[in-house]
Amino acid sequence: MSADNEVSLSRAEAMALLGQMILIRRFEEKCAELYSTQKIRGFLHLYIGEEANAVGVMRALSPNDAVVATYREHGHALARGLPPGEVMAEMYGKASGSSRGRGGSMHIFDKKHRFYGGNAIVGGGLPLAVGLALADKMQKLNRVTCCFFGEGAAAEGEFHESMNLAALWQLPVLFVCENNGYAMGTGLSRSESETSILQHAKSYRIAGEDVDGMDVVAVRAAALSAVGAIQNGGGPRFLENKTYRFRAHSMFDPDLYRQKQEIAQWKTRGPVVQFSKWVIETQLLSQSDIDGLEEEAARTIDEAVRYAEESPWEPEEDLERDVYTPRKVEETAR
Amino acid sequence: MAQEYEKIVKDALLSVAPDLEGEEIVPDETFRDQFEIDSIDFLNYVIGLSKATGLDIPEVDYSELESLQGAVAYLRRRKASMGF
Amino acid sequence: MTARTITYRDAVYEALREALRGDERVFLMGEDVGYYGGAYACSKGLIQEFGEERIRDTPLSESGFVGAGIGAALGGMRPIVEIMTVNFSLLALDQIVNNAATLRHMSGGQLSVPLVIRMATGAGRQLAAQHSHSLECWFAHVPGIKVVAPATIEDARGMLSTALADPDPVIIFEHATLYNEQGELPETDDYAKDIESARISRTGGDITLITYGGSLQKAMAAAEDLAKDGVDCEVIDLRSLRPVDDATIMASLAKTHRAVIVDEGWRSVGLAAEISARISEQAFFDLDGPVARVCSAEVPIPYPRHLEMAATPQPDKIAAAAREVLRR
Amino acid sequence: MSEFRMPSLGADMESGRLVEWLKSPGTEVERGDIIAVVDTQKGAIEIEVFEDGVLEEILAEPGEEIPVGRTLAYIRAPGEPAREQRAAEKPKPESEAETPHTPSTAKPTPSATAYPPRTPGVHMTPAARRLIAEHQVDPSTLKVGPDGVIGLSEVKAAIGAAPTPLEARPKSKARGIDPGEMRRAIAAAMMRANHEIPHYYVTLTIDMTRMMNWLAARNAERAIEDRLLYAAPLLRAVALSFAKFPDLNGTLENGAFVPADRVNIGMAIAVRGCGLITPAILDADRHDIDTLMTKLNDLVKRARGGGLRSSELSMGTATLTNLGDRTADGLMPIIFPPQVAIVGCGQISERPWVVEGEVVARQLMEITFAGDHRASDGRRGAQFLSHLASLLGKPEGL
Repeated sequence: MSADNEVSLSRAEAMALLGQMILIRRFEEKCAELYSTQKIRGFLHLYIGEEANAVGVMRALSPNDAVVATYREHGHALARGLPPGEVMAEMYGKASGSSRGRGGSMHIFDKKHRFYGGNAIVGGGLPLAVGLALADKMQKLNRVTCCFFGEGAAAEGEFHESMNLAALWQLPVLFVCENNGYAMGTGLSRSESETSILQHAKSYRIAGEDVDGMDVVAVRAAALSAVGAIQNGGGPRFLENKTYRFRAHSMFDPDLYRQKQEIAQWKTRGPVVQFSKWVIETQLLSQSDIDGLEEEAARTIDEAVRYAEESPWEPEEDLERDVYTPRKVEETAR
Repeated sequence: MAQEYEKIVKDALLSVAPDLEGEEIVPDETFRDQFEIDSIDFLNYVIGLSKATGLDIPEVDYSELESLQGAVAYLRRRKASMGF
Repeated sequence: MTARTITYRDAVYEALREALRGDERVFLMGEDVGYYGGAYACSKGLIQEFGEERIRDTPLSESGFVGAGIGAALGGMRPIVEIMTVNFSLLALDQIVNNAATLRHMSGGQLSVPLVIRMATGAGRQLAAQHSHSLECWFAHVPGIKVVAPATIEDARGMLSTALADPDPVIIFEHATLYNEQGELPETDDYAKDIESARISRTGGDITLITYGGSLQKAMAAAEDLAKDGVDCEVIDLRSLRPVDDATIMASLAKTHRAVIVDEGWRSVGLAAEISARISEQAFFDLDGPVARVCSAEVPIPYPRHLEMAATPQPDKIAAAAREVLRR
Repeated sequence: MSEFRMPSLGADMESGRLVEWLKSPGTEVERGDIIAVVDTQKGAIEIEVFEDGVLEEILAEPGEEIPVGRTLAYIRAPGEPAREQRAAEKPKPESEAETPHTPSTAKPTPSATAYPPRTPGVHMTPAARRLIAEHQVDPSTLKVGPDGVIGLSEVKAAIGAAPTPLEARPKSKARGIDPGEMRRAIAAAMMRANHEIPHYYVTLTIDMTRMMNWLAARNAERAIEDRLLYAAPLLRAVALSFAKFPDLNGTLENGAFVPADRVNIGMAIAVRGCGLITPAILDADRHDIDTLMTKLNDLVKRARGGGLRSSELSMGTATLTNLGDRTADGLMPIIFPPQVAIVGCGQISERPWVVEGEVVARQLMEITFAGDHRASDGRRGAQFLSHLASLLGKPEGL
């Protein structure tokens, strides 16, 4: 968070950025607690420490742009504007969840927000994003598709095939690689011969830049310029956001492969800590503003948990609903 | 007394061929002609008569027991000779 | 004979360790099999004992490292490739079907692919559709590979060495819910188990329950339940999904005249469909009723527990199917 | 006071071993603090507390294996009075903690084999068809099950075989066999056998005088219930003959003769009003005459009482049919498929016979051997009869 950053930020923008990051941080902490009491089951991958990426990039997207994410997508969903209650209900597996409770933590979808979901298969979302962008281009719709993925995906064939197609057909897609240094239990240096993912993208002639993924203002700025370039027909863009997850890969991971001091050291530059300090120093916001954002986040999360707790389970009779599109098109009641 | 012997003969016959319950028995016609009684049935019928009356019936007498009338007459004769 | 109580996971670990110690050409390759100790902790400690050369962590490149495993087998090694779960094997299907299964035949018998692939499979842990597949039948469809499903501690311990000794590719499916299961492993100096015959897990005379892998315990539970009202079930653990041990199945049908097949895959075009077709071809005149199939509902497996249970075979459904076949 | 429980740390984690406490009782804790370390299959994991307060009391000791959901410690909320006396805390049952209020799946599951209803009409299972063929039961006589199916249970009920434990015991008629049904079943089987099997016949008249005198002498010394009928020694002689001619004792299976390793003689027994049924006396060649007499008696009773065993009805290797006295001199018997031979005996009657050049009255019996030409030929049948005649000629040797 360089002090001489001349990017001017309105008070409202700062409130939005910090408010969303705090909401995501507290939401994820609540999820960890709910997982330990078995309210949330299956796998749970937390976004704590990486909030700046989703929040910063989403500020550059418009409502009719599309978003494709991964199994670590709670933060992206909240930053994209999905109702926290529905996201929490989905984590519980309740029928009122974003995906009717069927997807759980790794599969949050919301068509109204063009949020094309989480995906539990590493790299699985990249070809989808390329396809969404191809459709926009063919229909001459001036829209952007933003695809989030982790650096682990760079080892998958789908990453390279998608990069090539996007570049070859000059598609309006923004690739955002959230490089948190570890693909599950394997550090980047032990899985990639070329550890710069941006370098991979450049080999497919895709323009992009390295971004400090802990600095929400820097992320936001990089995203705005990339989206701008895409919108005036510049073809795909690539951001490699260096970031760090403060928690293990998932809930059932003793995290033995990372040194304790490394984690502690990154925490000092945590996105919330860093931005809070900056807005206070630049008097953009006051401590009471920040306290207010914390209270609002706490209220929102309590409300979301209550909504999830009281939501019904999907009845067994509906098990086979929506496997195929029903013959006569009737609105599938939310 | 004749009724008593007649009942003994009918009971012995029914024990071997329960399905003849209620069938009309022509007294002077052999059971084999009326009811398809085979040699095993006949042997068991004779054993029944012997048990019911306590008489030991030699094989040579079997032919007298082949009809209701004959059997009753035989029993009466054997019992008479025993001073009944 | 002494026996030890160990978990299915321990059995897999011991088999891996024995294979690695027994043959220098054997090495283990897969995502997080090394320092992480394996997604299901089956290879914990191996990298400390055998080093990074023979316990190889791979990037997330299933097609890449499975293909590399095939290549290494061609090159004289005896690789054990771990695909974390069958869900990720879809990315390596081309290598398995078009290379591993095909090279020997297509090369006119010159090339041999002595490769073992291990994968976790099945639902039951609320991991939702993309992480809960049971696709054994896709691989059992392909000539050129063998497919086995160790359902017991003894098989988890004994099948690997036989598979490694096989000159052709063998795929071992380990149901994800079995790793924590505990059981008796009798002490012996040769744990090797054959990988082509079925096993009668429970003898009985009234109806035959045919199943494999993660569904065996459910079928046994259904058999106990049915025993309460006088139905004497025979339970067959297929153990091998390719080739299928027809003889054991048909011999049982000759005795019981009735069959229920339990298969966690989907009903349509599934493994149960194959077994049912074989029964109607070979034991038709023994049948006293249609062969029943208890499979997963034809839906992507949902996340909530009660829907996952509703969607997958359970003992009560198996017992209900058996009662229907028995016309009771 | 809130309970701090063993957290679930993974989809398939059922319990964890407490390694160490990182906070001691009485110390302050804050949301997010690491309070203890737990060992799992994957290694040691630090567990955090989710509310502020004071660690009041620790319930679990390091080294203990603790199921997920069990209480590990108590945390007193800030400002809450310390509890002097604490009611004995019953650990919460795991199951309740494990799956909070998921709806019970008690709803009846749809039928596991829900198929569209079968085409209307009566359906017979393949196994039922085979049993019917084996026991020459006329299908049209069989009762249909409540579900419109004729299965093994229906056929077994009809042939009186011991029902498998499964089927409810069929409502037994006076004698368990419906005469009309049997009549039609026998007719169908005979028709098929006669049509399919190329029979050949050989006959021989046998002097039974020595046998009858031998029997009379035996019976004279015996109590009435132990007396023998000639059917018993006749059966023994026939059984011994089939033992001597294994190529006539067995079955024809898809065109090939399969010799039987036992001699099970099917006895043709008349069931009044219904006709003939041929249950077998198993290993007839191994029993003496007295045993055979008892077995014969028992078989006749059970045949008429509907209590025959399916093995008796399906394991015959050859058949003996004996008209008995005061019937007819001879008969041309029909083989019971899948067997390949049958011996038919006429009545024993007094007729002129030449003995050492003189014509004398002798008790004669005409025996006809019928064979399946696919398995043997007339010459073999004739050799069988002459051997049988020699056995019957020396009753004391049986």
